[in-house]
Amino acid sequence: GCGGNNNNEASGSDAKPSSSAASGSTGAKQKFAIIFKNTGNPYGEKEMEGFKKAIEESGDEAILKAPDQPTAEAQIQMIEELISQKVDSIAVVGNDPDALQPALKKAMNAGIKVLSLDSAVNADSRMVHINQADPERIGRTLIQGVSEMIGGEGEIAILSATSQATNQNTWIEWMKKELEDSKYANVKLVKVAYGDDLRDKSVSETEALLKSYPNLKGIIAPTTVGIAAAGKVLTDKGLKGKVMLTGLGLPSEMAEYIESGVSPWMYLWNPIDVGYLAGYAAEALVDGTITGAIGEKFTAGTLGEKEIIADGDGTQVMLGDPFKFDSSNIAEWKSVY
Amino acid sequence: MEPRLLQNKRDFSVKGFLLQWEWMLVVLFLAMTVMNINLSEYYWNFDNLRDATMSFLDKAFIVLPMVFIIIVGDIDISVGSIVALSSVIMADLYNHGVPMPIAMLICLAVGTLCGYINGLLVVKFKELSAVIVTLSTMIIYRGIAYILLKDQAAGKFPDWFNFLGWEYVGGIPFILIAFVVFAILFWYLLHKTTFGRKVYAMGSNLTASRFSGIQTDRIKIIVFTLTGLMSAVCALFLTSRMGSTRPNIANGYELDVIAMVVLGGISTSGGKGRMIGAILAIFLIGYLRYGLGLVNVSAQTLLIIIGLLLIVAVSIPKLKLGKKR
Amino acid sequence: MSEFILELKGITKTFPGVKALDDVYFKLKPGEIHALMGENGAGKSTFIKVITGVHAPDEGDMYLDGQKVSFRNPKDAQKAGIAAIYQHVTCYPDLTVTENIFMGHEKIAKGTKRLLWREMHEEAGKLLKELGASFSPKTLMGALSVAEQQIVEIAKALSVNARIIIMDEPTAALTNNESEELYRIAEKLRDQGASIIFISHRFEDMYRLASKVTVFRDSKYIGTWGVNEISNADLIVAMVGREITQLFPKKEAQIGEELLRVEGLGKTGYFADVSFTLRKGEILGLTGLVGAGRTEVCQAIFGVERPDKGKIFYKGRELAAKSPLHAMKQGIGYLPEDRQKQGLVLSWEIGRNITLSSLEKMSRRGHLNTRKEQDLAKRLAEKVSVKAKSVFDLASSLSGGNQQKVVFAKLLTADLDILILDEPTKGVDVGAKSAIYEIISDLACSGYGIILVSSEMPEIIGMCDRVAVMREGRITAFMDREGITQEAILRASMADAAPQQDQQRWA
Amino acid sequence: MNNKGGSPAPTATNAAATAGASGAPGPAGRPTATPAPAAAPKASLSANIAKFRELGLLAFIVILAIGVQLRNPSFLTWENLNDIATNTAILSILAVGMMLVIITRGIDLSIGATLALAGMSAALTVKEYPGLSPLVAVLLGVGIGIVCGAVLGFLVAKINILPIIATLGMMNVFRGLTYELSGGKWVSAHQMPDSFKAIATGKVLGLNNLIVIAVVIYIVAYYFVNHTRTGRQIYAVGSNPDSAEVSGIKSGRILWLVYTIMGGLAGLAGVLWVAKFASAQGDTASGYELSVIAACVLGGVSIAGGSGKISGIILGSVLLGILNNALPMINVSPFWQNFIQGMIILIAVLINAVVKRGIDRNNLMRRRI
Ligand SMILES: Nc1ncnc2c1ncn2[C@@H]1O[C@H](COP(=O)(O)OP(=O)(O)OP(=O)(O)O)[C@@H](O)[C@H]1O
Ligand SMILES: Nc1ncnc2c1ncn2[C@@H]1O[C@H](COP(=O)(O)OP(=O)(O)OP(=O)(O)O)[C@@H](O)[C@H]1O
Ligand SMILES: [Mg+2]
Ligand SMILES: [Mg+2]
Repeated sequence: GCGGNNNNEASGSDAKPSSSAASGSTGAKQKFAIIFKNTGNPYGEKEMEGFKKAIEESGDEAILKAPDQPTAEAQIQMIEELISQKVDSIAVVGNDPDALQPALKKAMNAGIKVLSLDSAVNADSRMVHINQADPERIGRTLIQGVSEMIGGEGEIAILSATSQATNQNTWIEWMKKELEDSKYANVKLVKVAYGDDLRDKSVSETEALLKSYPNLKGIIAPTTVGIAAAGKVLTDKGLKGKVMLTGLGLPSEMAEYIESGVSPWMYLWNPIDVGYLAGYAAEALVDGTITGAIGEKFTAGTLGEKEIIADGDGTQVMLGDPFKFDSSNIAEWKSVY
Repeated sequence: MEPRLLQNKRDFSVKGFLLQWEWMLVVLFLAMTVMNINLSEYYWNFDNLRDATMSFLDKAFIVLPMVFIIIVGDIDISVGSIVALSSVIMADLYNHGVPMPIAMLICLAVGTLCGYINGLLVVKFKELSAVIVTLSTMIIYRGIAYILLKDQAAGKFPDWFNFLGWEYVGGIPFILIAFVVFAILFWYLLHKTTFGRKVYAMGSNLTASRFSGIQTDRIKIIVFTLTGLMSAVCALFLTSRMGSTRPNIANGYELDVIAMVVLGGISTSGGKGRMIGAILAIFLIGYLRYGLGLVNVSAQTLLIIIGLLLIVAVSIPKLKLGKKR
Repeated sequence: MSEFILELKGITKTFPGVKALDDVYFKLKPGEIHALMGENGAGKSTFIKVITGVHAPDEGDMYLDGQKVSFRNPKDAQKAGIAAIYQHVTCYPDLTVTENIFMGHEKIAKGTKRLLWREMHEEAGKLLKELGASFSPKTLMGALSVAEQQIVEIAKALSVNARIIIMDEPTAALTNNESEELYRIAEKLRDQGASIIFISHRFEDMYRLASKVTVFRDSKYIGTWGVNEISNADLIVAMVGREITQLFPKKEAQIGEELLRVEGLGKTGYFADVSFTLRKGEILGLTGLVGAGRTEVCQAIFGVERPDKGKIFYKGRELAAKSPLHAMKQGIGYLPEDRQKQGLVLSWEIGRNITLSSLEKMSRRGHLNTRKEQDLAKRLAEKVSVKAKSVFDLASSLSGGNQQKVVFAKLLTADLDILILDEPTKGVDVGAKSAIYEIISDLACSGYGIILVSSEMPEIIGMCDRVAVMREGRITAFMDREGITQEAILRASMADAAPQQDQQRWA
Repeated sequence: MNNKGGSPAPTATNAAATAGASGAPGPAGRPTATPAPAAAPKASLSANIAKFRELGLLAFIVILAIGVQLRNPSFLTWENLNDIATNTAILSILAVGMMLVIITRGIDLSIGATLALAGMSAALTVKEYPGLSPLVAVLLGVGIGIVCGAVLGFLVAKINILPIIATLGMMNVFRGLTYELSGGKWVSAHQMPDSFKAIATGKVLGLNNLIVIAVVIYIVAYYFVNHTRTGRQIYAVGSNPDSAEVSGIKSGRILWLVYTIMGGLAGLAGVLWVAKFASAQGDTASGYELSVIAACVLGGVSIAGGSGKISGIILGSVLLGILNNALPMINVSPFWQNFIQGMIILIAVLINAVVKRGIDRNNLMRRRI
């Protein structure tokens, strides 16, 4: 069996001097870790910021980690490090839904509460998932949005992240489902392109879309790098108003193009809130308030009471609907995240 | 002409012995250990040290044959892609009903084949350097992995497959035992056999080796093939640790592997270096990362530290031995 | 103004473990050609490098025109008007001949600092023409043969208009008529007032050119004589420290059955229609001008390159060596012409070099027995009298001649019947030369068949039982021992003898 | 072998001086004539091969372009060609520096990181001081690149660390510094003044600034490597470092210079990149060094050092640029793109090698024996 549980005597004593603000059930600060996909990503920074806020509101210690490359291998290594440190909980934004399973199971066997947020790991490797928004709602809303922008008819294309990205792929599935509705009879999805979340590749792909489909009316880019790169191309080529752009993106990256009208509006949730909710869910798991079972409830600080609901084989907590950013509110958000 | 007698003994100089690269790695290793013990109370703990090896030893399997390739004066930057391709094919076959043991054998075969192709291209097209050849096969092999698996992950392996990456034999991680066995084999091959001697000769002077009756082409092909095989071994362990696979696994492994080889004192211009150095480097980097990870040093700081370590370690001996005209 | 343009006093230079120069003196007058001689490893090349600032001496002073100088790097020496041709060709294979010649002193436009390519090509062409070279200055250096590269090196030294020109074995890779061009030029330079230091193992060179000769032995200064004041025998004694009675110890070997028969061998662009036989105990000379294709023929037999046409019969069986290993297993050995690039791993110990081609013999199922290896290496190194402290010395620390002995020792590890020796004495001193000739003779007596490739007439005449002369890829003449004369060989190697035009072949 | 029938041979007295133990000073016989007039078959031979190398690549590019054009008629349009050129400009600028580095037998794996660091610094600066002239931002980026390059040059030239190790190590350091500098944040389009973004969108004579900058760099580089002493010394150092030492070339300085130029170009590329995409991230251009090396290698720059031509790397960059542009345009499945790209690179270099062999052979056939 796994050897993670052999040294229990160390877990109670905390060698570092605990601060005066110490609270929590054991009297010592408990340790809550979050692992994001990779470092240097402002979206992730905001999520970790929200997580840290929630943990510190409870008087505990937050450990923020992110590997330099967005790989599952690196996250496994970090999980091992956290198990060695005997943290109380690990929240992870998975780079792969399945690949972390053995490592996360080892953590759970060692008594660590495990949850995922934003990008889910599979149901077996977590106790609960914090979902930023319902994938179905996201997919359907994006199609509704683009359809409205192009007046209900014309060719559209999707510019995604990598062909492997789980979140994006789920959303794209739902987009396709929504398109089956007869009211989109005149809306035609001509291509799903992948920009790999690289600026240069996203730009080439956008340019190729524009040239291969001269009648293209709209682009949906459900990823920050993609939507910003597409915004840049449309701006530079003077296609504002001719090709519509929407999708999911950070307000700060997209402010320029929303203010200029290249993208009339787009959606996103608040990553700070995602992290914040995950922080409270982790606290609740460690406290024993919840176990991750359907129907349990906990109070998530300023977000109020949240309930655990079903999600396929597993369970999840839903943050809410994606937020719509347009020229009326972008100025206020662009400096926040 | 009367025969002049030659001395039988090698000149032994204490200074020369102590100035060996490997000692420097040992010193660095000790310094790193002391530092880590001071940094984190969790570091000096048998279970932790033992489990840490499980997460950094997968690449180490590729370091072993890469030592040969670099001593021969070539380089292989396609290893990460070979890991991905062999792992993806194994998972794909298993998901299509091929029994796992057979899928694993095929994984090894695929890696071996990829390595063989690299070797063949390098040998048949001498006007191209190994960098170019493996740069293109790097893209191609991973490309095939993408074609096979598209955006899917493949996995749900039988439970016993976990054994490779996660289980212990007599309290020692299986991966560590496997690594030690391979390390001894490769050490022996490099330092105690004619094959190893020929590899050094080729790295020092390829033409002279050929004129001395060494089948240089054959040896190059063998060395590349071995690297492919060991990449597949890495694929087995890595896939076991991840429990599933995707076309993008082991991305960037080539640079990590080469960094370890080079830190181990193996010169990229060929002909110089020892296996023990590379092995020390594996553990040095592995435990350094782990120790700093225990105190949650940020990824960017870790990058800087590892980068500087590489530079500083390589500079120290150069600074000491000023060149004499 | 001093009587001497260059004077060195008490120069000492130590390398780790080797005292390469020990209290050495040297004086050079303006307009003098001064030969510097000595056995392999006597320190000649090192001495040159001290003069040109490549090495810094540990002790001793250097005076130029009576002024004490010390060069920190080769550039300083160049500025002071000293040009050198180093023993081991130091060229840029990827650059053109012109660039090689003008590297370091390019012609540049006054204002813009632009390189004046046309002028440089023209001048390089002129220099090459003067040296009798037939390649264009725009050729890439790497495409030239060693001999041609040597000519470029000479052109390079000429192009700087130096007051002191140092030539370290410039003729080692040259044939007689190329050497002759060099003599002519050296004399012209001398007449124009330049001083020349000339290192060579060929007495011919010294007698032909020099007025003074300085001898080093075992890193020490032995003496300086006028060339006409010292007898040949005394000079050899000065160099070797003992008398050498016979330079060509040709022994009569029992000539036995046929070992090798080559029929109509051809390789596109290199050689064609090469046929000869070699018998047990026989020494077959293969001579000709540079680029005649001798090396290519030898390498084709040894399996380095595949011939396109023709057959090779070894002891009556047809044999097409697939690789050097294959050839060696059959019993054919080859001593390459470029010992540094093809013969040795310079960064290795002597011992490992010697055993490199016969590792299988010292191993069981791949496991190398290092004791056995060292014993064999030591025995063979002693047999060919390598001058070193132990078999653990690095090959790179040996002088040219001693390196050649190590390559020779390598050949002796294997069980061979046929030895192909490609310029075995190139750049080897008299002492070592005679030792090598002795080895060759002994090997012939013990039943080896030997192909001796050489450009040196005396060597060919003194050693061979039969001679084949090659010109432009074809064998133009065979001579038996009785019929070998310099004139005959020269006639057969020169182009104008036979009317080639008619039988022009597209091999 | 080049003796034309008429050239008179030296008389036999040339070799009259006998040598060896019995040798005595012989009479000096002068050759009656210089043999063989300098003919130039070898020069034209090797020159032709070198030229053909580029022609082969050019032919490959043309065939590829025609193939793509048949699949998608909008490929060979002015707009698309302009896009290709714009998108390839940064790559080709970097290729110039990389070529110089490779010629000296080095390699620079750190350029992606240098590019990111310089780009991020420039972006942060214009974010703080939006009024700043874009020229200052460019200079800042170039300056930072030069510093990075100079550090590398120091490690390689003065401390003698192998380039692959020095740049591998510093790649990590530069990348880490970029993250530290930005605190994990990006600089977004709305934080950059229009004047800054105009660096990459502005036009001169109808051509995008990036193209113009690349062309200027190519002209300067061509002059530098072919017509200046320092430029040729770069080749000399790469071709044979030992001889370079002996002929008094300060190889250390040349190496230092080469890495500094590479750094400066990477810095420039960083600013251009950030301006072009209107966003600066910590992981900008991560792994881009491989594309740049591929461009050089495709263009015939020899990893063994000493050789490489400006015309070659232009073609190499163009080939990569076309691939990046064309594969999405001919509707290749994204899953096949990697494979096809790798195959085309491999086939291009293999064909090049085979063609060169054929030419070599052909030339041998024509030699008279
Ligand atoms: N760089 C070096 N390091 C160590 N030893 C050296 C070095 N260069 C030369 N030597 C040693 O110095 C001695 C003199 O060598 P040098 O090359 O000057 O001899 P030489 O007279 O030119 O011989 P040859 O005629 O064979 O060229 C030799 O014993 C040689 O091994
Ligand atoms: N590096 C090279 N590239 C192209 N051709 C070459 C090269 N070296 C030699 N050749 C040509 O090959 C032919 C045979 O050369 P080879 O070196 O075999 O002659 P050789 O008689 O052995 O001369 P040497 O006296 O220099 O040893 C000549 O025509 C020569 O010009
Ligand atoms: Mg010498
Ligand atoms: Mg030859």
